[in-house]
Amino acid sequence: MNVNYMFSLVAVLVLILLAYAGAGAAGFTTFFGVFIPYLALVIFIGGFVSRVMDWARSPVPYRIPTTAGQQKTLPWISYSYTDNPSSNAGVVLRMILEVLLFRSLFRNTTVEVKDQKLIYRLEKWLWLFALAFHYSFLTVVIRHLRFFLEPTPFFIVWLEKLDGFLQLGLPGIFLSGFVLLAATLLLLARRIFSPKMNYISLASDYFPLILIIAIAATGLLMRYVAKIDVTAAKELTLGLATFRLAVPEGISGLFYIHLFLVCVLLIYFPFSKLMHLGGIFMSPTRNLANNSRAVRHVNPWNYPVDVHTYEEYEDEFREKMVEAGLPVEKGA
Amino acid sequence: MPLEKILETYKNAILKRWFEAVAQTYPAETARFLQGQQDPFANPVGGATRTSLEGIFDQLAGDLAVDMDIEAIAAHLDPVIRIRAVQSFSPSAAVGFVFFLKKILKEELGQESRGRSELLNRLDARIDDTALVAFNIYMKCREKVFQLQSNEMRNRTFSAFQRAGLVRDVPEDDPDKNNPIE
Amino acid sequence: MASKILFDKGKVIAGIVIFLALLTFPFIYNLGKAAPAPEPELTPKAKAAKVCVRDTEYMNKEHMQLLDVWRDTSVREGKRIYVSPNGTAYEMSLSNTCLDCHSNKAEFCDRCHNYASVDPYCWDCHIDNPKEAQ
Amino acid sequence: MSEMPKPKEVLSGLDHRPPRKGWMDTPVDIRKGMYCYAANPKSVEYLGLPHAREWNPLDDDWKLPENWQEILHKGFKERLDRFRSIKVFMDICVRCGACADKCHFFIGTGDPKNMPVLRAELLRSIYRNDFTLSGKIFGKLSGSRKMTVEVLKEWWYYLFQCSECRRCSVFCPYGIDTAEITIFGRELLNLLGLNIDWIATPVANCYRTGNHLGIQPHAFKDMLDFFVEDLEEMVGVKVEPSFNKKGADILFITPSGDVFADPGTYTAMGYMLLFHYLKERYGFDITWSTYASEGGNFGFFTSHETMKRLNSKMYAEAKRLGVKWILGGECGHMWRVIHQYMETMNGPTDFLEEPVNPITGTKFENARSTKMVHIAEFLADLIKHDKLELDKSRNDHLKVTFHDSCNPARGMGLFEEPRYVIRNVCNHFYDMPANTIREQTFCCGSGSGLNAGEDMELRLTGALPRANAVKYVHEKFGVNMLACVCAIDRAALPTMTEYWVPEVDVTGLSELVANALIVPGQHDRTTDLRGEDLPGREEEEDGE
Amino acid sequence: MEKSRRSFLKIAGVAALGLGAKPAIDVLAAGGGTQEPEPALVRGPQAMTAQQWAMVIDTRKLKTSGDLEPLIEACHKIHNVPKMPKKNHEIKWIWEDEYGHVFPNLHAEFVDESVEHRPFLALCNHCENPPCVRVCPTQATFKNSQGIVTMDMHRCIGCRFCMAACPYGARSFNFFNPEPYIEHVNKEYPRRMKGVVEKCNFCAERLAVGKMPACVEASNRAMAFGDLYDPESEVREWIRSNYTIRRKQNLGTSPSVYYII
Repeated sequence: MNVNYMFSLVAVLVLILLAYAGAGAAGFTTFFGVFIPYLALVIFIGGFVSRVMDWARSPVPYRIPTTAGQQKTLPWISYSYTDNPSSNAGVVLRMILEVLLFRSLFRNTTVEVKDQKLIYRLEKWLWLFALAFHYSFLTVVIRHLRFFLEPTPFFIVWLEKLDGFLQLGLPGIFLSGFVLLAATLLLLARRIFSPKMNYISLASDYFPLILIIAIAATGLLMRYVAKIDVTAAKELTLGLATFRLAVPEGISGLFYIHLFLVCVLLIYFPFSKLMHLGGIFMSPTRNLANNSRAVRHVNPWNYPVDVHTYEEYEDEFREKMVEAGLPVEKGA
Repeated sequence: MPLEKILETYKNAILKRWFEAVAQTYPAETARFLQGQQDPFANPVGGATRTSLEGIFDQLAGDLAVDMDIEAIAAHLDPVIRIRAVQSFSPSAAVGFVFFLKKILKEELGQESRGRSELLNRLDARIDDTALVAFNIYMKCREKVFQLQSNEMRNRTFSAFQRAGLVRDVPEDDPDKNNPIE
Repeated sequence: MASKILFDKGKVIAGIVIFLALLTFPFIYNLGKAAPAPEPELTPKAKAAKVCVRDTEYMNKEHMQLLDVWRDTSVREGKRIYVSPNGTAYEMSLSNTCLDCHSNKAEFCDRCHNYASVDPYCWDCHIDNPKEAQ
Repeated sequence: MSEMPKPKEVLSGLDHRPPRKGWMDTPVDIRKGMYCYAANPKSVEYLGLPHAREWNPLDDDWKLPENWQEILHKGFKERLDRFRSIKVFMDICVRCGACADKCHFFIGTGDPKNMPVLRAELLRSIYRNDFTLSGKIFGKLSGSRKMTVEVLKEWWYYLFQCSECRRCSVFCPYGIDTAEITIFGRELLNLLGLNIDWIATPVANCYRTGNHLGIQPHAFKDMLDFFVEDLEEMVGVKVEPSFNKKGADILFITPSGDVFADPGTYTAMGYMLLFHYLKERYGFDITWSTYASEGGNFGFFTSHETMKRLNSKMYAEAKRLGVKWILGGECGHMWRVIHQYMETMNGPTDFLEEPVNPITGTKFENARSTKMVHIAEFLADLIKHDKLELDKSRNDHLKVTFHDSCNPARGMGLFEEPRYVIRNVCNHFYDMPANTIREQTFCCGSGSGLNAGEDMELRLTGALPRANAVKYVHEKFGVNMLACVCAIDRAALPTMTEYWVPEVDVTGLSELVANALIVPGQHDRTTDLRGEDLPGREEEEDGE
Repeated sequence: MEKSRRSFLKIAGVAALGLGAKPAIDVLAAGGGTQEPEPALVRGPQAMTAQQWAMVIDTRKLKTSGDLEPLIEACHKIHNVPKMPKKNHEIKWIWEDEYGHVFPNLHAEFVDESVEHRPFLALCNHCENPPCVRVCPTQATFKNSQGIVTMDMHRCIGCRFCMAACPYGARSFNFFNPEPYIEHVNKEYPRRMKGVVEKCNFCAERLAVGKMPACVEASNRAMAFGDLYDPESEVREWIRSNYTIRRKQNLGTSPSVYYII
């Protein structure tokens, strides 16, 4: 039993009960359907922007990229354009690989010695789970735009077609939702059951995971099991996006739980490790070109320091230097 | 069936438990890493320990009628003791893992060991011998560490002093050879 | 030296603008549009029938499930009659039963489907309006 | 180790399992062999750094200044405002665990607090408590804790068990660099006078005399003269190194380790022979400096400010002597400082010329602003243009592998140049397994000022992953020489190999080059620079 | 309000219990009206049933292409089978073929001229042991309880394994959207979409309402249709009193279409 994940689990359950009691039993549907979402959005945007600005208020005094490939030196040595970029274009590519494909996590390799031979294997579980989680989450988020846009734009329709290509079940299964749930569950299991991960994990690692699991689970329930009135739900959400507020009757309580948890996630976001979404773009070991010797990097707070000058040095050792035949500035 | 044959059949199970027990002498997080990571370059401690234990076991479980090959045992013990000698183990913990084997053997062999007490005793004695050899190696490694320390100290300062002309060559017949620094 | 200035201002501001643009996209996209929830329109025939094969609340949420059951049982089990809980029997046929009453696909089906961005392929094979030519 | 273990703990290892506790609840246990001695107060004082005093890490009382918590908090805040890296790295770690098993100290010691993520969490826990809202509201649940003497001791113990090698940073999806965190943490510790002596004293020496050992100018010259004699005996030519020479073409700076400690001395002799060759053949004039006689910069392991103070000598001396550009010898963190910090700190460098190799005409484009070229780049250029006469067979008795030193690897990207040089001066070259070289190279275990005698166990366990890979190529290909381009490697790896793979020796790149170099006027060389007979060439000499 | 409150409680209960709560979900899945009786799914009153529907074609009564034409037309018209302009895109449920193709293993160099030049009707044989069913990965092709090998178009993924498996070439693939090629759409029967396989279904939709298959009805008693396992049925009667053959009988698929030569 670990207090960190028990706490997170209980916290999420309390949030669920809160939404259930508030929007369902007490009937504060406007509060949970309108006020909280706007509040969450404002906090999310405000918090996110202010966090990024806060980071930006600290300068990057030194150019310290982690170089993970051959540097650009002599023209006949081929260099690693993305792993050790020497230009901004290379940096952009490196960041794209990092942000879209999780390049660094993809470096995990493992070796086995078999019959005196080295066999390299990719050790990619973390990479795979992480990629599956992020991409399915992104797909789910973009798909949800259909609730906020009228008419639904073509790219969402395309994405839905792609996501539902299996044409299984009814309503047609969107893979992303299930992948999201599976990936988060696996990431959670990894934290709980791997002693190494368990040791380094904090409540603030479990909470967002469990929250996202709850969001995915309520979403799946609404779509496949305890169906809600989608038209009414869209009326509410589209109302939020057009500022024509409407809280239609008869939207299931499950919807309010789902919406509330999403709002909690948005509110929690700027104050947590989830800010890695913004932070990855600000990481000086990744977003700088390795051209420190070719282009001078300026440190805005570079202040003068005490140095031991040559004059002081010569003054101390002049006699010995002259004796040893070393040239000196001032005649001894 | 001769005991050696029985040991052969139980070898994998015994080795697995033995390795687990040795891994458990590390913190839990590390133990899982040592057991899980198969890459010998990413996990040299686990890799060397695994290989060593198997080598030791093969020697221990060899022909019980003849004397055990101490040289071979020492060769197999060396890599694992060499590692444990510089990790934060007490001397007893560094070599004590050899004795884990006694308990594991008893539990794993169970029924099979009935009526073979003589041979089992001999096996026990071999384990005791192995532990003693392990202790020797441990001490050798510790001595090596101290020797490396003093060597480094000497290399760093002595050559510098020597080249700076601060060292006077010691005459061949000078009895005080150990103190070359003025 | 808690600074008030932003370093790498251009890049940071550009990044924030992109972030805000993405987030506020729904607000901008819908700007000035009133998009009330659609009301499916009933044909005179449907109005006259008063009830569908099940009650409206059920049909609203579960019509796709019902159709799924219909197509499965009629195609695979050969059972083609649906006796609704109130005792009325219907032929389990999208073309001949559902679309007979709801012959106004654009006003009845499409409105909600478009609104909820659902694009079922029923009409690829099942005729839009069986009676329209007659 | 000093405590007597209870019998139960010794033999019943099968049942015994320490109770599971969170890392915050496990107090630090400062173990012999794993830490370095406290800084000598005289050294701290000489540099004008605060709170110089006698203290002992094993004592309960570290004689901290009364307001030490305030000092730390203020120092922390100041640095958050100065370094975006620290701020971002404090905030965005998701504890994914990718770095956990990448650290050579974790792999070797098995101490879970050596997982890079936890090393950083030691600082993050305080950051959350002092600077974040969630830390203040949720306390321990958010992973925050109050600064106490216990925490401080933990910081000190583990921040001096990190060699700033950046291996973990390569695998981190956000590029969180533990080296950066260690540098920052050590800077904070230095505000309280909590340095180790193996860093503080070399820094003081370097500040005063120009090099770590405190070798005075005349002694420095004496030592190189000593090499001149050796070279004359072994090669048959008299090299004439120049010192502090105004108007020389270029200034050469290398770590002083090459001048005073084996096997670095052979690398130094290699440089001297090479410079002699260039002078004889091409009239290329290279000078040494006694003032800037240290390439290495232990200030880097103390604080950014101290690093800058020591580093300033390089440009000051280049300016004073009026050279065209600077050539840098083989050193690890020296190159991290030169490559990523020097010109930012002590530039701009308008008094030097954009470096051009006058012999080949090659412009070193990548060094056009900092104006300092790595000797491996320089050598590779010379060899590529066929400007060195080489007899590879003189290195035939060696089977060489190459250890990528951490800083040139992950702070610069110097991989191909040294390999190109080795392949051109040796006939037998074998790389170690791919996940132990290049950007994934394992540290020697003694970097960032940890190369002391008293922490021998730490260094040996930290070197185990590297040694293990060396052992593999030794057993598979018969490798007997480990080449490297770092003075700390040359100081630390021989000890490491002696313990783990005694059959393998350590060399610098330039030593291999000098062994193969055909110097005008040389006699038949029967020995290498170490004075050891070259197999197959000694017979003729035997007659004498 | 009362009702929605109740359903709300249930839904919240499910949410709290998580996905494992199968019984609770089942209750919910039944929708709002748990008091209502369950709907019944039944066969129609006129539906005809059989253990194995079978067909006998009296080829003696169908001598010319002109005799076959109306039968084929009747089938293709009610089933919205398109007329594709290119031969290799052809869609066919029932078609005319020559003796040598229909009965390749009975073919000899010299045979009865009347047989050799007679056109034969070919269609799906609704085998008792159908290879096409075995290979279908989605069970889109299946054998129903009446012995008809039929297709669930909703499930067909267009893999065409069934076409490879059928020894009689009874299946066609829609390379294009067939809609433009259907002359008169029968709105009571669905069309197909691009990318699915189709074939004769023994007019299962007609049997369900007590009608004989379209071709049989149009054949003017040149074809008989009935339950193969009912000794009193017309097909058995015809088989008893005539010499009949089946197509490629040696393959062991056991066709349900018999030919009187």
